[in-house]
Amino acid sequence: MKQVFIIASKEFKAAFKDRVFLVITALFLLLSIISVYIGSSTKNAEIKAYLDIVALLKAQGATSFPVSPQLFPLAILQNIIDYVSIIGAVLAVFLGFDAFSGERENGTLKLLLVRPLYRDQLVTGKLLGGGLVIGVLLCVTLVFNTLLFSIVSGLTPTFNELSRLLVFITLAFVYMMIFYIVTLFVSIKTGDRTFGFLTMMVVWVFVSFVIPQLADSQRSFAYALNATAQTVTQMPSDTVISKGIEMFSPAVQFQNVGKDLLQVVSETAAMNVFDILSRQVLSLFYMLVPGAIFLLASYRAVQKEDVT
Amino acid sequence: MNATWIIARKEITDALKNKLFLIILGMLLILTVVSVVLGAYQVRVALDNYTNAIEFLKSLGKTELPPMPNLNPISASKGFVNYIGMLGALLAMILGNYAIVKERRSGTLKLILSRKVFRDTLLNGKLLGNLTLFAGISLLAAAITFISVGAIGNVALSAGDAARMGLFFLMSFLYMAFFLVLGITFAVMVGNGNKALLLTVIMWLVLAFVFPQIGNTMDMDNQLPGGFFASMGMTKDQQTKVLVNFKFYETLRDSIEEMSPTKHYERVSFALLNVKPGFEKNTPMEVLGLKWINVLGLTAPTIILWLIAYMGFLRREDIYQT
Amino acid sequence: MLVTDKLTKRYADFTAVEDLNLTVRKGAIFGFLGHNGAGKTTTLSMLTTLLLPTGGKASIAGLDVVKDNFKVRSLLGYLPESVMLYGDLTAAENLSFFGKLSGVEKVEVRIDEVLGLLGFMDWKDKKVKTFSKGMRQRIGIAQAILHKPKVLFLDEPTSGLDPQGTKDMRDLLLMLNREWGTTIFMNTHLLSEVTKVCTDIGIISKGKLLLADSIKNLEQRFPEAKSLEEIYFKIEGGDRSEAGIHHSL
Amino acid sequence: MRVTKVIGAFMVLGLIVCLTPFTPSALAAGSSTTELSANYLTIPGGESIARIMVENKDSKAHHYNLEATGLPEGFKAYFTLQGKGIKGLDLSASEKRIAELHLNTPLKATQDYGLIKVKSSRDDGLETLMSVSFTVNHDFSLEITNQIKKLETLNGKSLSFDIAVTNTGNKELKDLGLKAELPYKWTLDKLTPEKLSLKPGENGAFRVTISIPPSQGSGNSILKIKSFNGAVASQEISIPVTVTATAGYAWWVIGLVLVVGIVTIIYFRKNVRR
Repeated sequence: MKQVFIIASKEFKAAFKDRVFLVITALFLLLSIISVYIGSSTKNAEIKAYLDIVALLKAQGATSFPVSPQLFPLAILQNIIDYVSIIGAVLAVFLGFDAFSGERENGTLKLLLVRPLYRDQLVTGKLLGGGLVIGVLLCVTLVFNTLLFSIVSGLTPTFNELSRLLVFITLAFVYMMIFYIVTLFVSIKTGDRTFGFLTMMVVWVFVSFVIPQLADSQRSFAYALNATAQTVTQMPSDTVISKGIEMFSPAVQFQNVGKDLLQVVSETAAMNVFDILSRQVLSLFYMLVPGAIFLLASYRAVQKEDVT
Repeated sequence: MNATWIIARKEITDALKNKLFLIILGMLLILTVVSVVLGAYQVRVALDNYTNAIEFLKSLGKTELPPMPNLNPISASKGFVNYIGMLGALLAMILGNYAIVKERRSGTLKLILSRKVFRDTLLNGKLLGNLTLFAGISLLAAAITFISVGAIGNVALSAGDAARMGLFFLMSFLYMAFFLVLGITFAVMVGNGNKALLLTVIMWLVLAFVFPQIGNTMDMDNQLPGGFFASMGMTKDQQTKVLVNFKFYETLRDSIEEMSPTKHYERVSFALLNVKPGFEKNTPMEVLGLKWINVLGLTAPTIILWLIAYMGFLRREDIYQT
Repeated sequence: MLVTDKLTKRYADFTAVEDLNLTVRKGAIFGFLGHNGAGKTTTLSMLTTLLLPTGGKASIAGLDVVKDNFKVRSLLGYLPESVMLYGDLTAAENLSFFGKLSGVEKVEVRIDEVLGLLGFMDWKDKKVKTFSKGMRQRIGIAQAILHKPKVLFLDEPTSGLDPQGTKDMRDLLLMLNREWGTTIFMNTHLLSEVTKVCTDIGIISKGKLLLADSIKNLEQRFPEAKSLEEIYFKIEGGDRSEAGIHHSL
Repeated sequence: MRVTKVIGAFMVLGLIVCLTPFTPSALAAGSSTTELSANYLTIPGGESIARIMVENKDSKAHHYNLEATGLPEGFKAYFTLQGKGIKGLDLSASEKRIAELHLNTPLKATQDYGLIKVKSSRDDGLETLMSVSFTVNHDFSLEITNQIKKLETLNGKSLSFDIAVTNTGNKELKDLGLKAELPYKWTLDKLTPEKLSLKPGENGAFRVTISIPPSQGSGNSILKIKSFNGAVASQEISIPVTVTATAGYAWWVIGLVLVVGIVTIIYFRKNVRR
């Protein structure tokens, strides 16, 4: 176990020494902060505008008022779902793409493997190190944004909201780790780190954009004819094919669950965390499966590796 | 034979031997076929649906029929905007990076530059070769689209539609050219080839995702939709009051979006393909005339980057390092 | 100390090492000779547990390199042919990382000891990516001997070093062998080096061991030979001399 | 000059539905005797909705075709069920559902009163008739006129135009306002006058000033405008607006390209080695 920690701590330190990684981390933080700040202040403006109108109507002697706009505080953080699923995934790729191929090109892989260290410990160490980096990053994001949100909006999160946030961060962690694991696998399998990196970029484009897009094109559009309003509206609805295509994209699954957790979907905004998780158990399953497969594959591939 | 052309031809043959390039190109073409086929099919279904609805309304004695929903045949390649936006850009960045880095890694850059070749000629040759390649890709994709829409969608393309489609592929070509030049410029300016590639990809993320995302986040459409004012029955005074608060955001948001060639590409393409409503009645050239700023926003950064690459390459002394 | 028995490594289309029988006694400095592609590195990789043999056996200090690979690894030190290390870390950070992985107690003290031994203290806190080839080779040796290994494996230790560097490396190896009693197994294609350092040699060609003996015995077996070079070409097949192997002498 | 002649409604659609007796007229198919009748208000050019209950009193499921007969000339009628147009409906045993009869009154309707019959025919031949009577109210009617075919402007600018309204009814219309449905982020800056009162036959005009946000890209948009007060609403008129983006940004970009270009040329001149 000691060996694992030695490797993990080296990975952790190395990540924060890497300027490219730091740039993209900064980008990630900056985005989430901007989005929370703007989200909070527009919500404030919205509430204020509503109160103004009510006051005005009262002054005019009106008795019925427009319904208060539905405000779910966590929805302010909703852009973070996109950032994690897009930038977060790239971050994991940047973190892991040379984890093995880099060691191999450097010749340090040989130096590692002639030491009293099991090969699976090496993989575990790398995973732990990457996990630590991702974990720290997400925690910083969470704490920072929760604080910012409280300061700007003047709201304190309730227990339900806090638990949702925690579960969301855990989920984001798992999602990013899945990308890290797949990247690690590619890194073990490919000799050339540039090739590995680009392969992962292609995977990323597919998971985050192409598959959702394809699924979207397979939604059936019910044409609702409204004779009274004389309109024909398109109503997208999931079909078996669109669902089936989406199964292959952890990004879509992550977004599904994330939206529920961060109160983006009004139907589930009031539920408690466990109800949401049990509602989305299938999405969670689809998300975890590729991670598990590649995790096992990584351990196997390292055992088989011939170092020359 | 001219030195530029010799280098250009070498670029083309090199790319056609590059495994990753071929894989991505294959994916791009397959996706083009899939998206166009699905799009064409959807157009057909939508058309049938609409015709049925109209028939029904007519039979009910309605005289004011709903307008034709947005199901123009050329929007069949709507998905293609996204695929080119993603995979095409990735492909262009890889080729741009490889164009310089491969010569440096194999040490052949020294061999070329110690010959009777100007440094800018070398860059020109690289650019020419790769542009030819991307022009070929665009043409291929265009051909696939034209054939599929005709064969599956069962709709004949009018001359105007065909012209719009052609212009759209021209825009796609320009978009890929931008990322090609971005890849070359970074490879020239940054000594380490790997780092240059990473930086190119980060730049791509910033231009294609982060800027539009910030634009979206800051867009009041999302936060204070028009529906909000309406549902509140706000007076115009109140409206302007609220809006003034956002004037700064609005300017900032706008400038951020203007910096992203992706946004410009999207705007022109969506207008050309009638994905965005409001351009149906314009001729293709009118659309370009209305959107000329976006065409400029798409090409100007390419030219600027290219000039920077020129200047950078001329001055580089550590070009001999690996 | 090191025994191989019909050690074989076969790939799909060729055999890199075939039926290698080799014994290296404790305290020896063994020079493994052969031209490029003869199978030296493959043998070394199998002995250092990096590659799995496809046939035969090998053991170090009585421990099987396949079955007891983990224990074997705590006995050996290894210097690959061109060692890069982590460029963004300093010399000390690199050593500390590898030392800890080898289970060295009080690693900082050991690093100072070893760097002192190598006369490398001045560069302790410099990033490795700024090092020249010779400096990298020294820091490579440092990581290999940090944990006082019983057997030290070296792959072409002097390739790319200037004359002074080559001499320093030679002196260091002799010192390690003398003071610490380290058994040394080195791959090389430089005959001059073998003559100056080794007590025993083995010659491999096209994956097959042609000869393995102590230098003393060889001198008795080939009394007419004036130099090791002559013996080498005699055994390896003299035709190679025209192909230019002597250029590396 | 394009005149969109639209007549306002005394009771807007939703209002009619609300005022309609909550017990809908029953078309109790299966029992042929019942014949209820209700009176509905309508206005020239307007639409009124009658709620009609169809009940299946049989113990078997049936399909019912619905048909409106006896329509005066120019009048049109159709049925909907939950907002969707229908020609008939299926009912299981003892089920009852409420369909809506939409009656469109022509603009030039002169009569004050009318009667139509709604016939339901069951798939086994059973037919039921129900009378629906209506009164045409000629008191309130508002016409909105637009002299503008098309507007053109630059982004970031404001735009003014006139909208004329005419009271074509028999009674005075007070406190008429104007509602403009604008594209996102466009704002209505000024409306003069805010309110307008018109005697029967009188004309009035609103001057509308709207501003287009700087972020609006080039393209065509549509403004939808209607006039209304508590009692009447005119129909909507659409005005297409073509916005051209101001070239400010473009000049900056072109300028930048030129600057970099000149720098490059100087650079090349100054460097001996190419």
